[in-house]
Amino acid sequence: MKKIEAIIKPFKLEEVKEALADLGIEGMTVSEVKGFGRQKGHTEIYRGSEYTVDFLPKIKIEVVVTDALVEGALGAIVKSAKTGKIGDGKVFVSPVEEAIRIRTEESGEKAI
Amino acid sequence: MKKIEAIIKPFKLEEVKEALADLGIEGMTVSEVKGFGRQKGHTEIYRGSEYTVDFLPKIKIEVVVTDALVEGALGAIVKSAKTGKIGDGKVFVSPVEEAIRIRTEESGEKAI
Amino acid sequence: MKKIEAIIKPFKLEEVKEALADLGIEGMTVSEVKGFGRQKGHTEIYRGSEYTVDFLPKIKIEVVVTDALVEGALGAIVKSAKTGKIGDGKVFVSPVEEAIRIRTEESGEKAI
Amino acid sequence: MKKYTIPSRLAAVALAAGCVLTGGSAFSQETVTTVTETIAVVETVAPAEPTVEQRIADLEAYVNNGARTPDVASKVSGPGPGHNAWQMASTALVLFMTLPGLALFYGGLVRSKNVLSVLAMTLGIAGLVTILWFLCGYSLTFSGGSAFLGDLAQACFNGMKPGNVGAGYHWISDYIWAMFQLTFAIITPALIFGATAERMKFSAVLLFTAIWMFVVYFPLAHMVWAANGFMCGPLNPDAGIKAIDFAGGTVVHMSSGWSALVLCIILGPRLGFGKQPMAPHSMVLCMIGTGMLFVGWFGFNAGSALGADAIASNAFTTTFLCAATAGFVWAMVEWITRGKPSVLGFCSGIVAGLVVITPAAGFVTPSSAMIMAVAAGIVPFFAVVYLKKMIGYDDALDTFGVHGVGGTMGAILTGVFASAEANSVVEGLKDGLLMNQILASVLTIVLSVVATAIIAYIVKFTIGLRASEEVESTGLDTAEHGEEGYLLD
Amino acid sequence: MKKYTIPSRLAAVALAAGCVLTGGSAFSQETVTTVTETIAVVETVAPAEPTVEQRIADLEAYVNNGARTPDVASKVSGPGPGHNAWQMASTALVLFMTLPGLALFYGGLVRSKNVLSVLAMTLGIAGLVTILWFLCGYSLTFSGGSAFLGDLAQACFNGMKPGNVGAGYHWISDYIWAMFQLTFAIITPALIFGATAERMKFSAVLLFTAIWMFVVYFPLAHMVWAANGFMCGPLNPDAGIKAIDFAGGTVVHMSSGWSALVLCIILGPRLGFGKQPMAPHSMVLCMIGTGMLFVGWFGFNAGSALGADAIASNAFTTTFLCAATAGFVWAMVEWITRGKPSVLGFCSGIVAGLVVITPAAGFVTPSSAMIMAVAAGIVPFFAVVYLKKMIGYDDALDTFGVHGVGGTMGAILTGVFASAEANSVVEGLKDGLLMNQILASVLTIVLSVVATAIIAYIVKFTIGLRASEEVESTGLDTAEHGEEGYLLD
Amino acid sequence: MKKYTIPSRLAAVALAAGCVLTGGSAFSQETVTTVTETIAVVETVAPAEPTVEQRIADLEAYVNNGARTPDVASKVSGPGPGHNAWQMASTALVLFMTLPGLALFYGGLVRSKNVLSVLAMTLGIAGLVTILWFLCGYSLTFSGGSAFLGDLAQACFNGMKPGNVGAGYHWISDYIWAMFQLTFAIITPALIFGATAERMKFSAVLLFTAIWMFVVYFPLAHMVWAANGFMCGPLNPDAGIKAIDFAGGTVVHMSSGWSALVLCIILGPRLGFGKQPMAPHSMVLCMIGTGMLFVGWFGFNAGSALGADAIASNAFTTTFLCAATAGFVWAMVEWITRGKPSVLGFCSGIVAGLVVITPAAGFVTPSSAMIMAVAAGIVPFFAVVYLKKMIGYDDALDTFGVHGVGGTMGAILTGVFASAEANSVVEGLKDGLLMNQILASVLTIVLSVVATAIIAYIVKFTIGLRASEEVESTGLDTAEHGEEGYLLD
Ligand SMILES: Nc1ncnc2c1ncn2[C@@H]1O[C@H](COP(=O)(O)OP(=O)(O)O)[C@@H](O)[C@H]1O
Ligand SMILES: Nc1ncnc2c1ncn2[C@@H]1O[C@H](COP(=O)(O)OP(=O)(O)O)[C@@H](O)[C@H]1O
Ligand SMILES: Nc1ncnc2c1ncn2[C@@H]1O[C@H](COP(=O)(O)OP(=O)(O)O)[C@@H](O)[C@H]1O
Repeated sequence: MKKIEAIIKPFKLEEVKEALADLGIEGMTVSEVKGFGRQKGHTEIYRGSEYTVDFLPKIKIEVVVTDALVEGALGAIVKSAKTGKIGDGKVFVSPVEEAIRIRTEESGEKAI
Repeated sequence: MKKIEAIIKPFKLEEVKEALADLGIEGMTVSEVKGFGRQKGHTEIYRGSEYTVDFLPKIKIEVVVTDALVEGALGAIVKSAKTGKIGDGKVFVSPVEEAIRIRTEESGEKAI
Repeated sequence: MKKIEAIIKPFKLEEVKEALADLGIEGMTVSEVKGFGRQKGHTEIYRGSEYTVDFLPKIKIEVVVTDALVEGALGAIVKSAKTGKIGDGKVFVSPVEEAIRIRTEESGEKAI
Repeated sequence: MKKYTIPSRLAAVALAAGCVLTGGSAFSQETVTTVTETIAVVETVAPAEPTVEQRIADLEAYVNNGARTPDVASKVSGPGPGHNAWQMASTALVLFMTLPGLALFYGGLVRSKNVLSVLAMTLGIAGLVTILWFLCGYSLTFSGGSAFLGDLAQACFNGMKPGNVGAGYHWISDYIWAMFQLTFAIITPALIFGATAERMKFSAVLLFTAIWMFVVYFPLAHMVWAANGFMCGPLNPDAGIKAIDFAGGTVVHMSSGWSALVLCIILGPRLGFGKQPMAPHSMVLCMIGTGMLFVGWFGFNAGSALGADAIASNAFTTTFLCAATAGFVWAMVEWITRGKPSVLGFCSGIVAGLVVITPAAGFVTPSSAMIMAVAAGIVPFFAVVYLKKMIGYDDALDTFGVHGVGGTMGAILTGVFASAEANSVVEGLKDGLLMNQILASVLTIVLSVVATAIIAYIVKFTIGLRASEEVESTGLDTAEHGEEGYLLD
Repeated sequence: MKKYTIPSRLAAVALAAGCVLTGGSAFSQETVTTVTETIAVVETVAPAEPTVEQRIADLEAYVNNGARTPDVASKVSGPGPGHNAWQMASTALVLFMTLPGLALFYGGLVRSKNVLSVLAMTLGIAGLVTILWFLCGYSLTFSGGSAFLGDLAQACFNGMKPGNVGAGYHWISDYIWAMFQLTFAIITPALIFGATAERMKFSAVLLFTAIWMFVVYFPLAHMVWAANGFMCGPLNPDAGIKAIDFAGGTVVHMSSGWSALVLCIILGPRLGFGKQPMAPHSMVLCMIGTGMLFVGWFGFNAGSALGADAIASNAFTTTFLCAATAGFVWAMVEWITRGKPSVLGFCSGIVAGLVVITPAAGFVTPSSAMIMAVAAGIVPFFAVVYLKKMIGYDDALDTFGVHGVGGTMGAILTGVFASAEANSVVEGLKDGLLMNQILASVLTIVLSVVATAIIAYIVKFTIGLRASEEVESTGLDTAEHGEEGYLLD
Repeated sequence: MKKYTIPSRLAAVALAAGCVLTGGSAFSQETVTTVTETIAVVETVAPAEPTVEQRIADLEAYVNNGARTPDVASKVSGPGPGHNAWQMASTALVLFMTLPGLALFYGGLVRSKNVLSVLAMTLGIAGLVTILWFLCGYSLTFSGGSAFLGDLAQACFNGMKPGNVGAGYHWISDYIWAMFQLTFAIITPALIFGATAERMKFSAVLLFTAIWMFVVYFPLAHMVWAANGFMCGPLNPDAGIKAIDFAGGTVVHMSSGWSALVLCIILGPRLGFGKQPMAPHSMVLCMIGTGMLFVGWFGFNAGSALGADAIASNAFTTTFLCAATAGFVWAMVEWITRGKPSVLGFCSGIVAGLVVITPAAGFVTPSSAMIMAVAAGIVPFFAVVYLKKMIGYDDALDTFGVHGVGGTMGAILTGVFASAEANSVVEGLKDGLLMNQILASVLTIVLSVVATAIIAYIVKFTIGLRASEEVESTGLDTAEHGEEGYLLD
């Protein structure tokens, strides 16, 4: 099993979710994060004070999949999240050794 | 060392925290996430517009433990987080290669 | 490639960010988390009811780096995040098997 | 004319004369005149043209908020602009106390998953009570009837006209009097559901309110403020209990506070009460609501003088002093006993001060108001912080601790501090007043407690009182209203 | 004096007499007297000292909100305190409806990334319209001119003085009349931009508003409320259409509602409309705004009586009953048809009730107001929930559904329910009133629709209407105003 | 009677006559009459019955907000309803400016971890100042004494009665006068702590305020508004500086603004100032607060006329025009110089406009108000955006930039624009007025700066001014008040 973490632009969430669902991936966990990267933030001015907002809102999708599905999932994410503009984000893959479904206590690939 | 990531129902947080504390686990990191899975969301209607809220509020607990503690921790989490109803969540285990306590610069198992 | 996850005190974010940037690390992802550890929370009283707030606000920085950079990054983080007081936080290192830049579809070390 | 055939001539006169009043001004003026004046109308004898002297007297009566010259056709028979302007402003202010004042004060104190259920409660009650009030509530409260309840003669505002005055007081429009009183009828039940927050079904809130208005509110308001009411000391020479209540210590705060206690006990505590954290989700909202309650309460209390006169000025002043001071006292007591003065402490003290001064506002001097403020900052504090824990009921937002305890204390202290120096009506009633205030409080408590228990069980065994466990734990907002309070992503 | 040379003597008299009025009171009193009174001033014949009898009559006129004795130098020639106090309070209340009332009502309904753009819109319009109003807007609306537009005689408040009365009505300061009307001129265009929320450029909002005021608002307000206006039934015996509009059904709600429809169609739907979720980011803000609109609307409607008199009391009462009831009805209809009564349902119904009663407030009885409330809770509901989906335009915050549909319905129902029982001015106009109301509605719709289309295209082809796609998708707040609504870390 | 034995007969007369006034109306009427009238009471000669003619004159005096017939027992000796109604409404409006207006305006501008500390500050000051005002503040400000400070004759509202009038002005209740002035005494110190936000201890805020009221506020308000005050041009023929200040340019805005500058310098900048981001956590709250300040300010300025008369109408109008226009100008200047018009820009401009017009509201024409608006939108903008950066002090929420700079400019421009056309009282004072305004400003600045420096060091070396570094970095809310502003999970 692998964990795929994708950092994407917020408004792409629906598309990515659907692309993954099309592959039969039924579960994922999403969180709001702030990204720092090449894409530059905007400047906010409050009366005299200027603040450069370096950290831009991004969405992090975490999805654990069986080894067999990794390739497909990566492709689906990249395709659906891409705008071609700077700041589109990254995808990282890392190993997962065990998974458990709390409700049923099933473990391993059955659990995801 | 392993990292245990548990996605649970929000109102179970206290119980899980206590179950882990009972095992002597003194540290953990928690975040608010949105989960997409078999559990179905509700529908919100604003005047004419309907929105299906697929993403349900969940809590993610991240806790890094020594290899010796993994088993016990998993058992404790599953037991305390379980309601038996759909949407109870998942637990994932993945390898951690190094840990450092910033305050003391201790590293390895001493750090967690 | 490795993923470095650092849990730090919120007001240290700017310093850590700059320390990493000085090493040439151009990207990172940040999220707001709540930490439970040795540092004790405060008590809130609302009329008769007391609540102990165990979970303290922390910042989690996630940064994926090439193996060559791990050492330097760890040092930079620990140095810039340290106050010497309890609650300074932890740093964890874990393996990353693949990385993709969505915009260009580059993968591996070029992607980060 | 229908309304005068039901009950007896005497009741008719009383009704015509008045349903007079709420406030203290009424109490300081000759009611007799009003009666005569109105009888004249009833008998439809064509009244004489006024003399120059009488015309001047009528204009002076306007300035003084007094009665017009009897038996002549006044040239200024409609609402008097200054008084009517203040009454309209007061009515708007009291509505502001509920929408959005109370909604925010209460809404900020619940968890974010239930904030909309609190707002929906205030909105639903505002609508429901308005409809009941128009259909029959106003009439049952202020039109004739017995010492315990009015009749239906003015159902659907039957017979009321834009230019009429006298139902409330000499110079304010009868329509505005009805609207002013409507704002009281709205906020009273809304207060109750602070105690039951975060677990009671919306349908149960509406059904409970609908019955409670008929069984508790309309009768109580009639007994205390109608000219033939059982506890209306100032206007009813035959009153069973000659009590005084300037702006609603018994009618509004005791009735809601004691009902809240009973209802929250029957309802049971929130899931996880005492175990899970249930801290207020937004002290900022709570404080905004408090500010609105404070400002709106000037309409509540100074508006209850029914004219922009000296009594109104007195009520305004005692209200201001008591609320601001009680807020400070509460926070200082907190600072001493708990180590920190909290925003919720200031807010609770302000509301407690407002509650305590309400029955007394137009009857006591500023100095007495300051003494009452100290009591208001201390007694409800201990009720809320220690008594509740001791007994163990789940009064979620402390309706009983603040309104029940504060209202009862206010009603009784009114008996102690009411003074002819502030309001001449007190003169004739001061003897035995304290005992009468206690009797009125007992009657109010008995009525509220017994009626609420019965209604609560009726609702429980018909449509049910509580939301299901699942709804309660995911929050009432999405489950009952299909909406979320905040979407900040 | 410049202002009397332009157009004809007759217009001058009408102007002097009045620009009289908005409200119903005006309509129930002898306008003739006012005219005479003012002519006296115009001709600068030194007027006689009043007799004792005349002095008393003037004081009675004050209480009754009537005209002073003609041809004598009144000893009470300035503003009358009670009426003027209510007019000032009303003006403050109507401003409160926009800042922050409408800003919150609308602001809560957008996504959080656009909340500040809504606030900036209301603030920008308040400033811009104030400047235009002072420079020439007030004059173009209420000073002389033709049946279709005023003139520039009172540009920059030329010739106005603090102690003057009569421009609005007998006892309110001309200055306050100008300020009261300014609050209407501010809120009207602000309503429009609910429909265009989340995508229109701030510069386009300002430019559109600036032109629209001259082409739609000033002419329409003049036609309906100026004494020589084309649709001013009560004051203008030569009116082309003898319609009535108590507080702005046509001028405010229809004009903004229909303009909103056209503008949002020309603008096009939001990116992702119908596909992405666009739920309100804060129903709490929306509800706070609704409470403020409700309370402020008492100034809007009861203030339109131009005095704290019986007509004001009537308008206050019908407003209260209609709004609270319509809110309840809307939520009940929702409960039945969609399964849940929502906070947005209550809020929408309250606003719809307020819109519908606006043209009728001082002309109908409370019973009629209750019937109108039921219509207000049902018809706009269906417009917003079903009609919009059927047709498919993106009226983001339902300005058309609530103000356009509700306003039109209100204008027509005013023709049905207006009654001399509520306001004597109706007597002379009741014949054919329904047809006149329909004609006035048609004229208002045609003017609003055609003018808006033209202005929208002008703005589109000069500075452009819409924000770029990137700005729209990241949110207008940071892009256009360099700020974020919330920073809760 | 105690209060007349202290100091001299002359002072007693002055006191009795007046403590008269704040506003311009007072200034436009014969003070002499009031004096006589009150002396009559003092000497307890039974006054004659009024004639019919005198009774009519008294009623006319009511309408005109003038003095009653001297030496006779007026039949209308109490508060006049229209004026008193407006004064009560104004008092409620000014309290609304602080609770919750200013609390939100300031609260939105801090970081979320400190929002409750701002709310607690306003609540604490409201309570503390109310207590001081009742105990002796009112008396020290408005009862007799010297040209520099009153005496203690009216401590604890000694000798005041609900039906009394004349302390403020002819037709408003003395009680309401005391409450109206209390709202000013509350908001003034609260303004200061915008500059010191996010780092000053709550206990230090209270202690500083308690001392500052005695050393700066009570003396200054006495000098400017008491009939025997050193700078009270309109009422005191022996005034050292014959200045005018309609509603508190010197007393409220300059005193708080300059004190804020000194205090924030002594306090030192926030940790991380200039390095860490310190953006406002909620521009939405800030804008809600601005709306409330705008609406409430009508009470502040038009209420300072002390009657619903022509002067009040003038003040209302100049306030509206100046605020809305200044908001627009500020945002346009921002648009030009910084590229974007911000919500904070609009809000800052509105507040600056309100500050600048405050001393002038009842003394200048609408046209002058528009000119002052342009200055108000530009000068404080540059003070806040450039001057502060240049000098480098940390005035967290720009109290000095807006209130100090704006208030000083307003006081001086009042000298330039005050005109008899707007208010007849200006006539006798116009000569040398500009110089007198400058002198009054200098005296106010010197008093505020010196006193604040001394008090600040006293507090610093006793209980300490600043929260500890740890408290400051985790936020004042949890550390000092044990609560969090928001819990949105
Ligand atoms: N090395 C990294 N580790 C973790 N997150 C990263 C890293 N580099 C980039 N990111 C995340 O990816 C987002 C997009 O990166 P950015 O450099 O702005 O654009 P692009 O992906 O188009 O090159 C960042 O905002 C950040 O959240
Ligand atoms: N493959 C997955 N990867 C990451 N998170 C998952 C995955 N599957 C489920 N989850 C998380 O677990 C939660 C519960 O899953 P769900 O399918 O609703 O119920 P259950 O765990 O009872 O089968 C989801 O809301 C989601 O947050
Ligand atoms: N075993 C762990 N797994 C995950 N996070 C941890 C663990 N232990 C500590 N943390 C995180 O590190 C933070 C700091 O830990 P704490 O024990 O309070 O202080 P210190 O790091 O100084 O010993 C905690 O708030 C928590 O977020």
